[in-house]
Amino acid sequence: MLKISLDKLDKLFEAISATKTLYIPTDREDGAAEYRKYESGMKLSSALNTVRSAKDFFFPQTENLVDFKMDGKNIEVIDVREESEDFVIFGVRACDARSFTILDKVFLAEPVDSYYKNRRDHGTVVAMACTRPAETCFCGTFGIDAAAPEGDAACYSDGESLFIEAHNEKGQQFIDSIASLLKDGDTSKLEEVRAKTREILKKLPLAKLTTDNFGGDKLNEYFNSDKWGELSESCLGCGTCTFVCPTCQCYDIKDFNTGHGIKRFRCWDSCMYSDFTKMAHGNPRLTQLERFRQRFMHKLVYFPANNNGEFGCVGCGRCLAKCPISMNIVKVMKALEVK
Amino acid sequence: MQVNENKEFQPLIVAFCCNWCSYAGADLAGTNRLNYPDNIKIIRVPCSCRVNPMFILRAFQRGADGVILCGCHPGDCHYTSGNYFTRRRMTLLFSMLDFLGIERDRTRVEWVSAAEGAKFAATMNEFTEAVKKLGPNRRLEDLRCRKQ
Amino acid sequence: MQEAMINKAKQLLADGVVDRVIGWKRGEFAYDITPAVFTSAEELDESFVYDDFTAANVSKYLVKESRKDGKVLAFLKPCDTYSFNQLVKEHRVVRENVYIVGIPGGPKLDAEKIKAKGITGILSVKNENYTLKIETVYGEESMPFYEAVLDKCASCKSKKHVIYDELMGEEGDVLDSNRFDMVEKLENMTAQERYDFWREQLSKCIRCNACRNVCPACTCEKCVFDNPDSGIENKAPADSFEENMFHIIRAFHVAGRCTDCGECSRVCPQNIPLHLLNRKFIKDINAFYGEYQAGEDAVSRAPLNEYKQNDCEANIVHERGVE
Amino acid sequence: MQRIGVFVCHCGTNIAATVDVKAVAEALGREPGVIVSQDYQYMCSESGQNLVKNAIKEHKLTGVVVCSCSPRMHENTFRNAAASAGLNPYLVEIANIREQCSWIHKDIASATEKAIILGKAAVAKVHLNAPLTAGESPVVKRALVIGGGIAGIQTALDIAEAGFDVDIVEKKPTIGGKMAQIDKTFPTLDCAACILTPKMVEASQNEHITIHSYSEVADVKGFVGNFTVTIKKKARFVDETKCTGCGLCTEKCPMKKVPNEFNMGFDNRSAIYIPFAQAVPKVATIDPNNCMMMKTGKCGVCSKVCSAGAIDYKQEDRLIEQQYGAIVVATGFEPIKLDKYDEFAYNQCPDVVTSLELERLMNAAGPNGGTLLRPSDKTHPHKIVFVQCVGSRCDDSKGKPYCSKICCMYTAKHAMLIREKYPDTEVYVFYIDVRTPGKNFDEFYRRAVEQYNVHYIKGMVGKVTPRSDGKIDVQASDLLANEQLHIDADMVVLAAAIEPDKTARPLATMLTTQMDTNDFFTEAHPKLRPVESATAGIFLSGACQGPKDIPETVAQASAAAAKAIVLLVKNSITCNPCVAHSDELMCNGCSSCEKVCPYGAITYIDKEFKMPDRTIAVRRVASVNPAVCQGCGACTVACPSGAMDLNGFSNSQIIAEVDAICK
Amino acid sequence: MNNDTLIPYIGVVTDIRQDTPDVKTFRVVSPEGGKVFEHMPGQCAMLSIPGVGEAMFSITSSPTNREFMEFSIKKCGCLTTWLHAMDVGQQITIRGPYGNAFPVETELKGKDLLFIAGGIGLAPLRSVINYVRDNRSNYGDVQVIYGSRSKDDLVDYQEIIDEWMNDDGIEVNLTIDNPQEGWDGHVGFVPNYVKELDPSINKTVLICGPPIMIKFTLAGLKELGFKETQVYTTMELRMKCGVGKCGRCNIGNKYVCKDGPVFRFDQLGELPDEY
Repeated sequence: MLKISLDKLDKLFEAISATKTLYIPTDREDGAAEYRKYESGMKLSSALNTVRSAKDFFFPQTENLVDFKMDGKNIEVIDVREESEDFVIFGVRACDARSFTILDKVFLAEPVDSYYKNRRDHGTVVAMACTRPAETCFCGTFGIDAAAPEGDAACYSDGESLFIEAHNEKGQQFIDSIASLLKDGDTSKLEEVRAKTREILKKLPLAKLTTDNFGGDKLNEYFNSDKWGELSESCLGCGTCTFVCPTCQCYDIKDFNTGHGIKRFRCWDSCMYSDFTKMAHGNPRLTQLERFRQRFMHKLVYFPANNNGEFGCVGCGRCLAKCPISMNIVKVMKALEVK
Repeated sequence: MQVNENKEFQPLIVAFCCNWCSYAGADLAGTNRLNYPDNIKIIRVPCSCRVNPMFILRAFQRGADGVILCGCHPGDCHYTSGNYFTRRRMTLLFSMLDFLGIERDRTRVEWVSAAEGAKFAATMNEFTEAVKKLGPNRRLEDLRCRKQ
Repeated sequence: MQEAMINKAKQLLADGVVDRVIGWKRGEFAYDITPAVFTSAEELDESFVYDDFTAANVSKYLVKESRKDGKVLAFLKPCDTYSFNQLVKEHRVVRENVYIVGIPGGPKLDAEKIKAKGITGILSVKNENYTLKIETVYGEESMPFYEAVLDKCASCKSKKHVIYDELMGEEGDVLDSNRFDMVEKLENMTAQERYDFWREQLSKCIRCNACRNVCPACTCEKCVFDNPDSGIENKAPADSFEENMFHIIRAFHVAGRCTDCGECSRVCPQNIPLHLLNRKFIKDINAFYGEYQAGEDAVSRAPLNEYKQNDCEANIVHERGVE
Repeated sequence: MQRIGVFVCHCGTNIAATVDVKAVAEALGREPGVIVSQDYQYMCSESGQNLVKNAIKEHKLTGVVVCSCSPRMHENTFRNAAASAGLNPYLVEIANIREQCSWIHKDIASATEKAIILGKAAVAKVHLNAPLTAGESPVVKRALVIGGGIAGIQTALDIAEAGFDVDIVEKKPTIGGKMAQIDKTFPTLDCAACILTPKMVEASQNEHITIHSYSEVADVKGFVGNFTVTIKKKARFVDETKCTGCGLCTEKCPMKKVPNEFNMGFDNRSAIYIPFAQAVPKVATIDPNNCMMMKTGKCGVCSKVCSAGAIDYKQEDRLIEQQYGAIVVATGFEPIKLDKYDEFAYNQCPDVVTSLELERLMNAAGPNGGTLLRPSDKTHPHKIVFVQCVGSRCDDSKGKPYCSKICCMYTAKHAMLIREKYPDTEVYVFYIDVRTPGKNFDEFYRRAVEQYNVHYIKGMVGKVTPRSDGKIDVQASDLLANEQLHIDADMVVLAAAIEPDKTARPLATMLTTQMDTNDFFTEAHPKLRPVESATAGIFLSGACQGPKDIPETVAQASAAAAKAIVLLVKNSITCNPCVAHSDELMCNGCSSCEKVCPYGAITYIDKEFKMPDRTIAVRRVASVNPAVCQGCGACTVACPSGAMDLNGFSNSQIIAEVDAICK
Repeated sequence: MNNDTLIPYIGVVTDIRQDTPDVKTFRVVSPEGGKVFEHMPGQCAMLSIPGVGEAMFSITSSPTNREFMEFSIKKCGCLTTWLHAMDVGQQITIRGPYGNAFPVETELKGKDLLFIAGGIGLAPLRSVINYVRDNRSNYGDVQVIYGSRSKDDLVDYQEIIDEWMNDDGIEVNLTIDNPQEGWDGHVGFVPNYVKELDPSINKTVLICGPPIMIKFTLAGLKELGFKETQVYTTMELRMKCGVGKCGRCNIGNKYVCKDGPVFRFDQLGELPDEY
């Protein structure tokens, strides 16, 4: 496999950012990691993962869809879409790398979402294998190998060098673009590291969590479960879980009057919000129980029902870490599960 | 935005005036032909206490460069106590804006009675100058609203 | 303490004094504790927990719980009693439907602070003489207890319970806290520095509304930010809405009502020090209108709902501090 | 979507000279929802109003914006026009492009641009206007007159004559006010007491009039048609109902060294006293600060001599509460204190007196029985210097910026009376201008100069210095002759400026009426509504509104009475519909709004609600009494949830205006 | 870049018809003339006034109409109030068509059809009825049962009496809730009227109206011997973004924007009761 010494990461980043916009996870002042546009001197975060997921790159929290100009009785529609610039997201963890395939199933299905596709076409995902998974990780539950992430290309560290391999043509192009910095390397130590990582993954507290008892066929069984009341009673109805989630993709479309035109924008919505399903005629989900249920039913039942059994969760553990009241999909799965 | 011959920065200033004192004061300034800059755009409210901090933030969001709130002199409120509440609310709001690093001269409270047409005009002249010195409001504006 | 509380709860349930108990429920890990309602001794035995991580302020749940039939037992820490008292003052809870047992408070721990030390894969956390022994999948780690204390507890304002039906343990005092230190530090910066500080902080906001939804002062039937008729409804972080409107208005809405419980900063997934905004208001109110602690009692007038004829003028802001 | 009509007024050239009204009409015509946009010479004229009315009918308008003068001027005109065309009057908004645009700007381009923006704000607002219906509130058929001087008396008499009950509250033990202290009146030189006292008696005998003398207004609540006033009846330690006014007590009272206020302290009265012979009510009052019984508990003479048993040393201040439909303020004036005028030696020399003091010195009921004597040595003065404008027309902080209006005339009167009675006395009058606009005024002044040879000298007195020989050295300049003068005067009379009574300001606060910077009450309109305050139901009578002579005061008093009567004849009045209202579904019941309401218009009710989560809950919600609410909006900001909003000035309306201005 | 369905077209309102006191029918064409896009009966379009709102409405004109589209819209919210106040010549934005259609070319072909509508519920069915009228030979008997609160609340009353009732192949049964002067037709609620009329159970039913009407009519139909597999309805009120991606229109695992809005009652029966 091709590799580059870890102490030459700066050079690598400089080389990538010379031709494309590069985003890397970096540590903020408060210690948390977030993706930032690479600038010289920026250091790759040592944290396991970023607070916000990488979905923003393809499905930003808010984006302008179209502009309108109003003049008397006339309306002018202004297409504000622009071809996205090429960019590279470096250091995406296995869970987030998988999340893109889940988002693809929604946004690239007919009718294709051109806003999403535009960015997806121009973005290269360079994933990074995990070596120190946390107690909140449960990507394995969804068949993800944290030591072998997906993405257009993937990187692995053996503590000394960073190994890079392509998964597809886009990944190969990426590697070609930095080929001068890379050389062939011996992967024996890397394999050791990966084996060790996999050992740790097995020892994680959530390692035994499975999706065996979930799926599209469990619709009525789980929908009508009597556990929802207890599970949702302390839910604050905030959007933290949905906003840090790499696979939550619900959105709302709104108009903003700038005073000299209308901007129609799309923004993330959260099924936890009381106005999520509100319509002129009423709201079919009036209680937090129903809203709470929607989120987990969506990930564990509805999504697999429509997507050949694939679940709408990647086990990144963000909601476990960030929920203000520590309610999360793991607790829900354990409470709900009927074997 | 206004275009002046010498292209001097022309701030947009929203003035909230209470119906009983300051709006009447502004009318008196008009009746007496006391000039003040056309940067000032007055919104009539029944009492200064009707002015919600969110109106002020909204004005800044929409590109106002200064907001001034005028009411009856303390003790003279048509509704007895409205301006006393205004005073507390605005003191705290302005202090908070200052805390957030917003230029403190962009906001002001001034007490102008119905008889003080001259004070109204003078205040508006002075405030406009103060805001002009600060330049455009960049810290509280919503970029989407910026005029192309 | 946990044992005593469980016993107290069981006894009050058995005696028919209360019908439900609101407390905290054990999670998957040492730290992921969820507020929960317990209705039986079995449930209490099974999962009731009170330890170094039970930081959540349960008083806001009483807005809803106290309106249900029957009486609910609430275990309130000193800081929680301030929140509850404020809710009583604003008629948001039905006082007679709540049986309050005052319990000793923190300092409580912040799992994020442990993780920030690079400690990961946490399996258990034990406090041994104010040293945390942390068992992880990568081996055992340790760190001083006080380095993992929640910010809100590190600047605790009071160990006193301002409202309760019954008290467990010793009554504490109002503390001479250092809680305004950071506000003061910011006040002494230049306007540009303050602006840069807050831009950096507030631009992290993802408008998840956790701060609002956890806040015991934010109990509006419908929040202005969710109400299309309010004129300032907004859902997503759009341009600088959070920096310029949301957090300012939110802080203003709780000004004079905020009990400084610190929940907003605790739950913020982006670690924005939101409590500083509230504390700024508290500090200003103290300076301009006399010392006032929201929640201290259930009768006094909120500073923004009263006035004195000789209050300072708003231009005091222009005249003091650093430009 | 609304169907809005825009009407741009030229106001002759008042607007059209600085604002391109056609451009304004055209620009506003392109605003969303605007169906018709027109300009017209005088929109407030009948044909202008017809233009509006016809457009409302023809285009089925749902909103009207008039770009014209201040809404304080013609808002009602256009609202009424809209109403007569079948459009709810509250669907009319005014853009003030005269007072706040054309009159203050010179540049046509920028004034036009501003006018367009103001118009857009009004259009944006009217989009959100809701039709409002004014409620009705009953009128209490009783009036309160605050102040018992000639103004108050005249107002009370007129209101009583119309058949309504009216109460006079007078802070002194007797009504009569300043006029009672005046000797003669100009320009007729008839005796003031002779024309005033019959009116005082008439007031006391009128069955519709109740006089609360020695009383003050302690609190005012409520609103037009329904004020609740608390009157503090100060303890006079004499039972008014028993006292016959025989005066025996005042004769027997051992404490006789109290300076007599009525005679400006030139003589003394007893501790129990009746201010003057014709006082109304003619009832004795004990001055507790000087009464031996009150101070030491030893005396009790008055009680012993009073055959009516009217003395009550234990009497306490009493609060009475009364409902009124209308309130007339007639608090009058007082001369300013001259402490700051050391140059006139007022405090140093007893022979330097004010004009009001001179009235008493010359009055038959005065200290010297009508003989003018110097206060210092009771000798006859042979040379008297009058100084005009003492504290009037001042540009410094010592005095008042305004002209006190009456001084020129009363000084001419004084000069004339002195010359008439004491032809050997030389009289000098130093003046800046002599102002004599009024019927027979200038003739009167000319008589003083020509017939009575009063020395009128244009110029100011620089310094007044009492000399050891009893004479007073007056240094002055004669501006016409351009020379410095020294006059050895026996007396100097200062025409002190007059200012509103000191009780007026706290009263204005209670009444929620406005005052100007000089503490004169501000009328609702300086020309068209001169006797009404801006606060509905509060009327202004006499010098509390500005300096006035007696005939003007009486004229205004009757005018105020007429306005009050217009209110009192109605059984109910239409309430202002721009009141607060609470959206019960959003209300938290937190009581914030109630705390800031100055009128106590907000109460709380427990009400059952179907909650959004399908449950039924009993919630405490705010409820606004629209008859009591005055629409200030304090509650709307105190309300954290935005449940409380204000009709006519709703959150969304104001935000729409902000947005329109800022776009 | 390809056209995105979220970017709307411009439509011009060329005719506004006041159907009932609170329902107006708007005729919409593209600025160049002609229809903005083609559709099938039962499909919907997202209409919007930028800055006011965006909402989904069923297209009430038949695809066989080659010149324009029509929308019958009841005044109930912010956007509809705006639409009701506008004048002819106003431009609006329009995107679509969205959702599935009534299976007029497949399952319904050759069948006897029974249309049951209440109030504004006629709007989505009108498209189908006129489509069927224009392709009359493809279908068997056609019966329409339509009821409303009063005569004045019958949408498209003029078209019903002028065209449908004069059409030999259609049986039209009208009813109003309460007796009214000038009405000599049937009086009574739709569910009862359906039972009274006792339609042949061979018919395929298309029903649309207020939820309460649907509930009782469905029960009545079952009593008469109809099966759930014979009854279709439309749930366009639950549609949100129109493209099945925003995640808010689902009933269980079905997305109304994509899998609906037309459902057969047996399909709805499998879904959780969340609508």
